[in-house]
Formats: sequence, C-alpha cells, structure tokens
Amino acid sequence: MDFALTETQHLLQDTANRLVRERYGFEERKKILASPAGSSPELWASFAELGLLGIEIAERFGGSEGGFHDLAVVLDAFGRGLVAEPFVPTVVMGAGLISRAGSEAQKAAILPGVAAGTLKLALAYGERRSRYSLNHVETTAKADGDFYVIDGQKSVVLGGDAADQLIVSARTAGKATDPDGISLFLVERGAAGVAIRGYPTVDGTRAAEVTLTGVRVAKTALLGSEDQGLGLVDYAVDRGIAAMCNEALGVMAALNELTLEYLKTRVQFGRPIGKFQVLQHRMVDMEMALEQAKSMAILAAAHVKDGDPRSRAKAISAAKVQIGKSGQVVGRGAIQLHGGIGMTEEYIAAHFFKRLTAIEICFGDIDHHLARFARS
Amino acid sequence: MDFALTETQHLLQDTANRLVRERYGFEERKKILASPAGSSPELWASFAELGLLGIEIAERFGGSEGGFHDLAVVLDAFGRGLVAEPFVPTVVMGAGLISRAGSEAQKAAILPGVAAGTLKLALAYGERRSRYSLNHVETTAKADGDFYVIDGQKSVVLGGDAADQLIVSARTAGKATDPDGISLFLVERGAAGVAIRGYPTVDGTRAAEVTLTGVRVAKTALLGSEDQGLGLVDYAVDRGIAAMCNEALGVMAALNELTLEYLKTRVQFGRPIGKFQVLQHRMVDMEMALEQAKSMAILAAAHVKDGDPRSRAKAISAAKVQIGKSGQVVGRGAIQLHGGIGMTEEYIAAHFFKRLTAIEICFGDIDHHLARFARS
Amino acid sequence: MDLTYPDEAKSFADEVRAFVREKLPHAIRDKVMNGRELERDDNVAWQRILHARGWATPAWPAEYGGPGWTTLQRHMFAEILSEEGAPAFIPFGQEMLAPVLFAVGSREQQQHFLPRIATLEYWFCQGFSEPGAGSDLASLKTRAVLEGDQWVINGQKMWTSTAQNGTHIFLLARTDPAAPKPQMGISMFIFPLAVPGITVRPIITMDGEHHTNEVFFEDVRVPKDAIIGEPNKGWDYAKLLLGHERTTIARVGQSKRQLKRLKKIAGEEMVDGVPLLETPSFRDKVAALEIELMSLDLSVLRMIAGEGKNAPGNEANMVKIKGSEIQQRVTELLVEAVGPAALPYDRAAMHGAGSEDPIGPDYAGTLAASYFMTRVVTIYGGSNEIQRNILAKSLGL
Amino acid sequence: MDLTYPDEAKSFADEVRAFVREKLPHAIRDKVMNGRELERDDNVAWQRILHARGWATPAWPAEYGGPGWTTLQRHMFAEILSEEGAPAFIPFGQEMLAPVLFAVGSREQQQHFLPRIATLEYWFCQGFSEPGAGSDLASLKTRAVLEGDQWVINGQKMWTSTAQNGTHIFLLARTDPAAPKPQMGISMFIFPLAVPGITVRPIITMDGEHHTNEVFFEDVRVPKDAIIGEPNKGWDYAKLLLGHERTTIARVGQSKRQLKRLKKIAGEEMVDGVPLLETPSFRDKVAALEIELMSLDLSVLRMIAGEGKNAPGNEANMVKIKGSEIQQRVTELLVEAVGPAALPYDRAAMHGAGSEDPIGPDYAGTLAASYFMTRVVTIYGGSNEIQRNILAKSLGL
Repeated sequence: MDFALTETQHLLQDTANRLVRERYGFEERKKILASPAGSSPELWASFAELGLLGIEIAERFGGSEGGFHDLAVVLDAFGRGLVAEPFVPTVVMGAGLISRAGSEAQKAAILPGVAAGTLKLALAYGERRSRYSLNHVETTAKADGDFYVIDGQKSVVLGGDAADQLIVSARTAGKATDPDGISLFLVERGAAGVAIRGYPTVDGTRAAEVTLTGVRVAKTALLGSEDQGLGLVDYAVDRGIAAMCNEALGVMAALNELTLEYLKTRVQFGRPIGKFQVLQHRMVDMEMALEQAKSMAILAAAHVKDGDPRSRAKAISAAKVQIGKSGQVVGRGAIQLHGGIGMTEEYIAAHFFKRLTAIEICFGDIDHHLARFARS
Repeated sequence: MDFALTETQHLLQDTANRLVRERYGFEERKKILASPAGSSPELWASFAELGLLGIEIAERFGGSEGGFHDLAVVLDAFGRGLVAEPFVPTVVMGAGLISRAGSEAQKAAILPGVAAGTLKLALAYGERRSRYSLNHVETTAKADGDFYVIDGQKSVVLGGDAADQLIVSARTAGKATDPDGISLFLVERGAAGVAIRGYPTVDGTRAAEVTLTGVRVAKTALLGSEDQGLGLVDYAVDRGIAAMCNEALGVMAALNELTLEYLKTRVQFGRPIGKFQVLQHRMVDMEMALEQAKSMAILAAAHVKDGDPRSRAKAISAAKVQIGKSGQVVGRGAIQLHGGIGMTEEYIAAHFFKRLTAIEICFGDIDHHLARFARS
Repeated sequence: MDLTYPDEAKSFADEVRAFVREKLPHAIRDKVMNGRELERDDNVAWQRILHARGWATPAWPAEYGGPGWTTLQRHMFAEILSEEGAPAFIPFGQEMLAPVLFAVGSREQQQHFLPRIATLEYWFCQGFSEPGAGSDLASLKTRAVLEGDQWVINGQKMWTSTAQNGTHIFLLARTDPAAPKPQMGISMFIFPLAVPGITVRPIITMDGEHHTNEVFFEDVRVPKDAIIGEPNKGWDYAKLLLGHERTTIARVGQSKRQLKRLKKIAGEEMVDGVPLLETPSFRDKVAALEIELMSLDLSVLRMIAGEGKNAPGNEANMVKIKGSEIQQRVTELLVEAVGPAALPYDRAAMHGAGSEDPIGPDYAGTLAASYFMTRVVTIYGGSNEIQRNILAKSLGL
Repeated sequence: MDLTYPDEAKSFADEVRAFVREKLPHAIRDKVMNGRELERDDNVAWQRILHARGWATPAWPAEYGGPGWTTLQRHMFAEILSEEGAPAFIPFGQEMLAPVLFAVGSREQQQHFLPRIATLEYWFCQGFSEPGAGSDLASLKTRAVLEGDQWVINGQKMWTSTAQNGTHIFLLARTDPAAPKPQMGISMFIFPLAVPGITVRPIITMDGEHHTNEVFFEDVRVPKDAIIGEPNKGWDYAKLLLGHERTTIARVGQSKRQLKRLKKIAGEEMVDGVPLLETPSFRDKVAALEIELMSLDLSVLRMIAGEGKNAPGNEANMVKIKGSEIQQRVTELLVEAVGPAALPYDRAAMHGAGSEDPIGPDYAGTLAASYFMTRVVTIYGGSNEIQRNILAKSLGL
C-alpha cells in the first residue's frame, strides 16, 4: 500500500503544471475558447512533445507505456488549469480502447498518431434517446459484402468536432436496448455520409452531433468482435469516468484555494469574511468534500484495468457518485462564498463551477451511478 | 381564507395548556409513565370533564360537534406537554371512524362512552409483515352463521393495551394484499380468544401486540360494509396522521423554545453559546422547519374530511413528509445544540426528540408518503 | 381557520387569468415559459398592456394610480401572472423607488416620475452596491459634493442590473464623510443615465448573458433637486426600499411554473423505457420539491393573513430563504432531468432564435444557463447567510 | 501509487481474523453483533483472552508490553476485531492514560499501573468534564489542594463513563487558581475510586441505559504521588491524551459491521412483496452510505500512509467528523428499515434476555435505542462543531 507519487509521476506533474501555468492562463484560455475551433493546435503539439499524449501507449507505438496513475496526475493538473482540449476523448478513451481492443494493424495505424499529436479520436456512443444507457443503440450497421453500412445519429460526442477518427457504436444485431448485438467501428471524419455539427459545451469544452447516412466502412474498420462491443464501450466509458474524477480533483483543489484566498482577503463589516464562523464551516465542508473525492479518485484509477468488470463497475461508479457530490459541495459552495463576483464570467470561479457541473453530468449522474453501484 | 383561531379554539387551547401545565409536569409525567398502566385514569377523567374527548362527537352522543381544527389546538398543547395518553387512538382515530362509518346502534353504544371518558378505543390494522401497507391484511374473518370468527395477529396497535374495544381489520375475501375483501370489526377487549400484550413504545406512549384466536363476534360487530373496509382504515389513518402532525407542532415548538433558552444561557468560552454563528444558523433552520411544518399541519387538518380521497391523500401525505423532515431538523438539531445534557433521560429535550422520532415512524415514514403523494 | 379562498378572490383570479391569457403576446409568453432571454421591448410592451388595463402598478396606493388591491389580491395577481408566463415586473422603479417617492419625494418628483415609472417610459436602475460594498452596503465610497446648485458625483457602482436598458438611476452616495457612523452620511439621488460622465460597462454573468453592469461616475453633475428627501438620510430610505413587497420575494408563482415545466420534461425524458418522472428516485425528488413549495405557498398566505396583526415580522426573511432554495432546486432538477442534453451551450436557444434547429430537445438548450444564473438568488437581495443572521437576531441570539 | 495490501499484511489479517473467530466467546459476539449491552465481565473476559495472546494493548510500544505493530497493523487489528463482533477496547486506561504514563509517568507509576491496565484489573475512568466545563474544558472548577503529603480534592465531574464498572480514575483538577490563563493551573491525578468522599451517581441516557455518571468529590484525600508528571502541566497532558489513536476514531470497522447488518435486515424486511433493500429509494440510500464509508476507509489508509511525512495533521479531525456522521447515518437507516417494529421499547432485548420472546423481529428491539444513543458521537470527544473550528483554524481562517 503506497499513496506516494512515483518519480515519473512527480515529473509528469511538474511538467503538466508548468505547461498550464506558462501557456494556459485565464486570458490565454479565453482566447483559445473564443477561436473558431475552440482549441489550440500549438498546445496539443506541446502535449505531444512533452510526452503527455503517449503516457499509456506502448513503447513500440511511440508511447511510454505508463499506467493510469501516471495519466491521473496530468489530469489533475489539467483540472487545475481548466484545460479544455480533447485529452480525455482522444488519449484516455480513444487510445485506451484501441490499445485494449484494436488489432495490431489498427494499433499501428492509430496509436503512433495519437502519441505524436497528429491524430485525434472520439467515442461516439451516446444517442438522443439513450441518456446514460450504453446499451441503448439505435444506430445500425448492416453488412454489405466487404463493407458495413452505418446509419444513425450520435449525440453529445465529446471531442467529436476535433476528432480525425470516430469510434462509433452501432447495432449489428438485436433490438435497440439489447446488450448483445452492438459493434464498434472506426470511421474517418471525412468519410462520405458523415456530418459533424460541433459546438461548445456549457463548460467551454467541445462536443458534436454526428449524423451517419449510409456511411460505408470496410470490414477491417470493426474494432473488437462483432456484436460484442458493449463491454468495450463500458470499458472506455469507465476510463473516461476515472479520468474526469482525477481531473475534478484538480478543479476542486484550485477552486478551494481560490475561495479560501477570497475568504481571507474580502473585507466586509470591517473584517475578512473568513472570520465568520458559518463561512468557515462551509469552507471546511468543501475541503472535506475534496478529501473524500481524492480517496475515491485514487480508487477509480486503481480499478480502471480491474479484470473483474463488476468490481471495476463498483469502484468506478462509487467514485463517480462521490465526485458528483463533492463537486456540488465545492462548486455551489464556492459560488455562494464568493457572492456576486462568483457569478461573473470574467472571474475564474464560475468556470471551475461550470466544469464541475459538466463532469457531474458526463457519463452518468449521481442517481445513475448509485443504481449501477448497487447492481454491481 | 382565515388562519386565526376561533373563540372556541382559543378556549380549548387555554384549557389544554392549563391542564398540561398544572397536572402534567415533567416529574408527574415520569411517574405516570412508570406506573404499570403507563397512563393516568385521573388525567383521562379530566379530559372528559373539560370536554376534550368529545370535541368532534355529535351533540346527541354527548360531544360538542366541533371540527378537526378544534382537535388540532388540543393536540398542539398535548404535544407541548408530551401527553402520552391514548388520545389519538381513542378520540381521533377510533371515535372519528365510528362517527363516520358506524351504524346508529354502534354510535350510540360507543360514542357517549368515549365522550364521557369511560371507553377507550384502538384501531388494530397493522401486522408484522404489513409495514405501512394498509391493504396487507393476513388476519381472517370467516362468516359462521350469525357470527364471524377472527384469527390473526395485529402488531404495534397504538393504544391497544388500554383499549376497551378494538377495531380490527380482517380479511373476509381475497388474498393477503388485495385492496378489496377487508372488513372492520368491533372486538371487545375481554372477548374469548383475544390476547393483548401491552408495552411502552420508545417515546413513552403505549402499544400492544394483539393475538386473535378463534374470536367470535356477532354480525352486528361489522363496522361499515363487508369487504369495503380499506377506505375506512385509510380514512382513520389519515386522521391519525393529521392529528400527529398537529401534535408534532407542539413538540417542536416546545423543543425549539427549550433549545433557544439553552443557547442563551449556556456559557462556554466566556460567552453564551448562542453567540456562535453556526449555532445561530442551526437554530434558525430549526425555527424555519417548524414554520414549514405549521403550514402543512394546517393543510392536513383542513383536508381530513376532504371528499376526494386523492386530494386528501395528497395533502395528508405531503404534511406527513414535511413533519418527518421538520422533526428530524428540530429533533436532531436540538440534541446536538444541547450537547451532553441533551443525551440524558432526566432532561426533557431527549423526550421531545424521542416523540418526534416515533411520530416520524407512525403511519408511514418519509419515503412511504413521498411515494403515496406522487401516486395520488 | 379556513383555507378556502373567498368567492370574490376566486372571481378576481378568474378575471386576471383570462386577461393574461388574452392579452399576453404569444412570443413573450413563449420566451418566459422556456426560460429564454427577454428583450427590452418585451418588458415595455407588456408593461403598457397592463397599464392600459390599470394594473401596471399593483402595489401602489390608489391615490398614486394603483388599483387599490388587498395584499391577498396583489399576491394572487403576481402569482397568476408568473404562472401564466408573463414577464416579471422590472422592480427598480415601481417596487423599490416608488415607495420612497411616496414617503419622502417632493410633490414635483412624485408628479414627474410616478406616471413615467408606471409605463416604463422611465426605466430605473439601482445604484447601491460597489466593489467594496456588497453585503456591507454602509461602507460605500461613491461621493456626492454640493457645488453651487449642482451635486458632483464621483465613484463606481456595481451589479447595476438592466442599466443597458435603463433611462434613470437611483443612487446612494456619501455626502457627509465625517458622519459619526458610516450609515449616517449617505444621501439618495435620482437622475437620468444620459448625463455626461457616466460610463456603463457590461458584466457578463456565467450564463453568458448581459444582465448587469458596472457604472462609473466621473464628475457627474446633477441638479440640486436630484436628491430625494433630506440629505444624509439615504440609509433610512434604502432600508425602506429594500423591504419592498414582502409577499413576492418568495417567487411562488414562478416556482409553480417551473415545477410544471419540470414535470413535463421529466415525463418526456425516458430512462430504459420508463419516463424519468416515474422512476422512484426522480419521482421522490420531484415530490419532495412539490411539498416544499406547497408549504412555502401556505406560509406566504399565512404571512399575508397575519400582516399587521402582531406578526413577528421575520416571515419575509424565512420565505426569502426557502423561496430561493426552491428556485435553485428546480433548476438543479431540470438539468438532471435532461442529462447529457444539458451539455451543449446553445446561445441561440437562449434568445429564441435557435428554435428552428436546436442541438438537443428544444426544451434543453436553456437549462444549464438557468441553473448557473439561479445560483444568484441565494446571494442577492441580502444573501441567505445575512437573512439567517437577521433571523437569529430576531430570536434574541 | 499502489492500493493493494502487502502480502505480510494479508497474512497478518488472516491470523487476527482466525484468532477472533476461534477465541471470541459466542455469547459476547452475539451481543455486539446485535447491538445489545455488554456486561462488565464481558469486557474483562475478552481483554484477558487478548492479553494471553499478547494483543491486549496494540498501540503500546514493545518496551511496555505492546506487540510492536505498525500503524497499519494496528488499524487492521482494530478493524477486524470490530467487524468480527469483538467488544471495543475500554479506551480510558490503555488508549488515553497510558500514553501520558509513557511520557511523564514516574517509573513506579509505569511499573504499577501499566500491567494492570493491560488486563483490565485496573479499569480507569476519565474525570475531565464538569457541569460548566464541556466543550470549554479549561474552565473546570474541581480543586486539588496540597495539605501536607496529601492532595485534597473537591468538586464534581460529569460524563464519567463506565464509572460504575471502574476501579480508578484519572482526573483534571485546578491546583493553581491564580495562574494567568485558566489552562495553566491544572494538574492531572490518578487514584482508586474506592477512596472516601467519592460518590458516583448514574446518568441514565436516552436509550434508557446506564453508560455514564456524575462523580462528586468531597474532601477526597489522595497521596502526594497521585499526581502525574509536574504540577500545573495537566492541560498539556490532557491534550496529549485527547489526541490518542488517530486512526481508530473513524470507527470504520464498526460501521462496516453495521452496514452489513443493515443490508441483512433490509433484505429481510418486505415492502409490498419486494425486499426493502431492492426498492430504489432505500437501495440508493444504502449505496450512498456504503460509498461514504469506502471513501472514509481510504482516507484513513491515506492518513496512515502519510503519517509523519509532512502531513497537514488535520485528517484526524476530518475522519472524526465523517466517521461520526456515518455512524449516525447507519442507525438512522436501521430504524427506517424496520419501520413500525422500531417502536416497541423492549428493554429485555437490550440485555439479551428478551431473545426468547421478542416483541417484534429479534433484530428490531435495540435499533431505536441505538439510534438515540448514537446522537452522542457528534457531541463527545470534541463536538463536530469544535472539530470544524479546528479545521478552519488550520486553513488559516
């Protein structure tokens, strides 16, 4: 049992923190988010240079073959900086899924590009009517000779507007909510019949609605086994959750620091407002919420590759519940303690709060994961 | 729209408050509760003399034919004094049910005795496996000539150990959870085959387990129509709820007063603990919880005789939810604010808290009534 | 004890409801019902419709042009308007300033300003808060100095909501810096925003919208009679004004409208083939909220019934706290109801222009923004912490 | 970062678990598992069993007879014992007083008291709180005056738990009333309860049981060497003592045991034909609690791992708060689980005598009492308000 960071993790942490500090201040971030793409190719290139995109990727594909805990320290730093680049969709979910389920050819075709920063991915699994059910897939893929023909619509695809390749879940058998019969396909962004409508999400990151109309992909575009894709989606989404849990730690830590500082410096009625006991206790509750979240984010990271899917689901869902609750305590608490200034777009507190809100929603809310936890 | 007390209600309030103040101090109460019966015949006789037992009973049966709001002010006063006599089972539930559903002969046989204080009632509807479902009745009543033969066991019968007559729900048709097929019977305490095991409940009131073994009652003992008793049980229980909601107001008001006084007088760290902002705000939340409860207890009283059962159910269940929540806020808050002294049996705070706990449980807890509210 | 509305109240309610349903322009109603942003013209148009009916200023005494309603009628009116999707009144002129004008305004001020406030020809804003004076308003720093027959004003105001739409401002400024207590040297002024030296800078709130502003005053000169009442009595007038309309502060009608919307949306959203509203977890949360609102509704009615009769007087603080918590809770559940569909930021949806091609379900586009913006209701008008402080004081703590 | 237990920890856990399962008398286990009251003999018997194995005083250094375990081992030991239904240690002697004796006890005190504490031959009680000195312990009024070679003690202590079973007391008394600060004139004493002038009066708590007492001291004379360490340093020793065993304060093992019990009971209670545990509302509440407990469990492990290494040092306050909240929550849900069956007050059930003829299900009779009594865990040992004050201070507020 050891909760200390390894040397590699210390290095990654320093690297990521420095990058955020030097290149991703509040004003720089605002500019990047206001740009048409809403993201920064230069920053992404720096991620690649610094080895952040290949942390978990095998060495033979240009990565450094590290573990999820290594990713976690980077995500924490990105949380502190509110980095809005599609790191989770591409690196954590996309590349993680290819590494686990891809054929050697698929890995060779994709992973080096991810590590080098020249290829972005997104997992298009959600649909308008699926809510948080991974098995609700109405999009269909029909075999046609050496091809599959995919039709359907994917909704709120995180990182979807920047992705060069999409990993699309589609039904090759069964009814809309059957667990079996779901398959995954690699789909080029530019393929005929693919329409991507990108947009910012409420927290400043990006997502897309993806419409697939008679999209033909070769049989080699199948990722994993036909009809058996649900377990893979589940795996990728659990990776996404563990990632966002660790990112949320950074968000909450930074927001708590900001709030604590505000309590110490904001003077009303002749004294710093942090002298008022009610505000003190609320701040304490926010710190405790962060500590609770920290324990569970560590647990989630440790279980991402758990061989037992039920044990993984239990740990991941427990972490997501805790992050959701802690995020509410910290986010709402911080806005209340800041008062008016916390409501404004020009002060960073609101942006931390909005990111926590988005993280709470992404991949299933508290109720969804309470139920999944109890079932697992 | 008028929330003011009528003159009658003012009179009843003064009467009940004076009685409690003069005859039911903490020490007197302790003695009564420690007596074998756990209740006081003298006090009950005074209730009768003062007209408190016949408030709602028709004048021709010796009552004063008042409304439920008149009862409510007495219940509030009884709450303040933690009166542990079987007023709700006998007067509110028992006599209320007879008044509504009894034949003229049944009314004439029972109501005058209730008003005069010579007859106590209890509604034996719950069973070991029924939890809060009124339609879960395993006790059976089989017709046998001019008689019914009742067999079964009734559980946690409020006021059951003091009751001279029990109103027993039993199944005359259907399966254990069918809504139809439930009938109500008047059963003499002393009838052959009736075994009553009385005991105190955790809040100092009394209840009983009632076992019925081949109990023969005449057909005239049937209350209301055969097989159609569920609606009557529902009505009686809704009356019980509305009563306890109003009693809880008194409990909470008294507990809040006690706690507020403690905050003002208990000195620690050189000042009254009520100077600490966190304790102030908790006290404020307890006062607000009482105000919320007050609104809903008034609503419940107004809907007891609502002709539309769904509208009645909605109001009553809403009130019970609110009382449950307010009871938690006030009860738990009061103990915490009192610290150690609040934990002791020799100080009244704990007894208020225990009564609020019992009220929260009686007739269905918060979850039960949230669901009933949503269904209605 | 009688909870039924009297017959005349019922027919009043019918009359109001029928009026709103007939006269409220559909486009405006649609915006309100769906949480979209109103334009300046929407507010003015609706105010004029009410004005034509004689209902523009429900809380004003009859002598100043009010309808002469009882508190209960005013409450019912506000609630029905809100439930039916009418825009809320712009409160600054008619609800906040007007009572001060009634009490201490000169006859000229009353005659000039009140009719124009009633039609929104004059759209007032409030110049109270400053960067260093939020909860602690008495510490404000904006100065007004009398030079000849003009006041010269310098300073900065913050959270001046709707100043981008406003024509006038009422302002607190320090006129006697040497007063023994900070509250004592403050005066209140009213004047147009279109005088030289005033700069309005938008503050964009976290819903991405422009609701409020900073206002800078640089050697702003206003006439001597721009002062209200007596010099250095501004603090008393401000207290009068901040206690305005105790019954509407709970926003019961608005929350009823929102609850209805929540149930509708949660009835359409499906979870594994079942409407979200019928899943026990969500159903219980909605039920709990509905019960809170029922309780608040009755508490407000009790407060109205008890008005003037030895009421403890702190119910307004209580209903402000509960009312604001309920307003927030509805928006939390609305976001929860639509789940991932709350994520897209659809600015077009906020302004009603995006309805042709919304990103998600057409009801989802404004929900996150509304959740964000509603965090303010426990902050403004005296934060809920301040409200609890006041209540604690009234308990003798 | 590695969350797996090392192999040696696993085999240690196996060893402890096997030992408890073999040696813990079934009757004692049964009482603990079902929340019944333990008798004095139960505690002593179990302490002697542990003593025979060399595990009676897990936190003591090896030189004083402890097993020389790591913090992790001590934590695992306590947790396994608790999960398996062993009685909790009587903390006063071995967990609270002993560290003070190690630090400042005379060699004679150490040699005399420590072995007897280890076997519970000496059952110590704590004489700290007073009627007027609860949270504000420094304001205590009990006096000790040196007369010749004896201390003469007068005063009253409160919340002296287990004094009815105890043989000895350690006591804080004021020895220098003129000290510049109230904390500075206090000394600590240890002596037998069976000396003239001591009266123990039971305080019955709201579960109807006798857990704690008032103790009156009237001209109680104890020898000069009954003092611990130096005179007027008692406050420092008390602080040392109150910071005892940071890792057990969270009561993770006990809460795990209780959670298991909750799930078992909620699996047996039926609601309309469905086990309560499978109804979404209750299921979600249990799940939420289980997740809280998982988080606390890990936080304690992190605290243990970080011990000594530039840790902020306030985790103990945090786990006290969360641990006590969880303890309360379990008892709340246990009462909720059995519903009406929680109502009968079955004193026999509390003492294990009623099992032949319980009023309701045999698991229900103790639940309300346990809920009532567990309100104390957010009050004692420094209320959660005090814990939050300490945490706020550590944040620089």
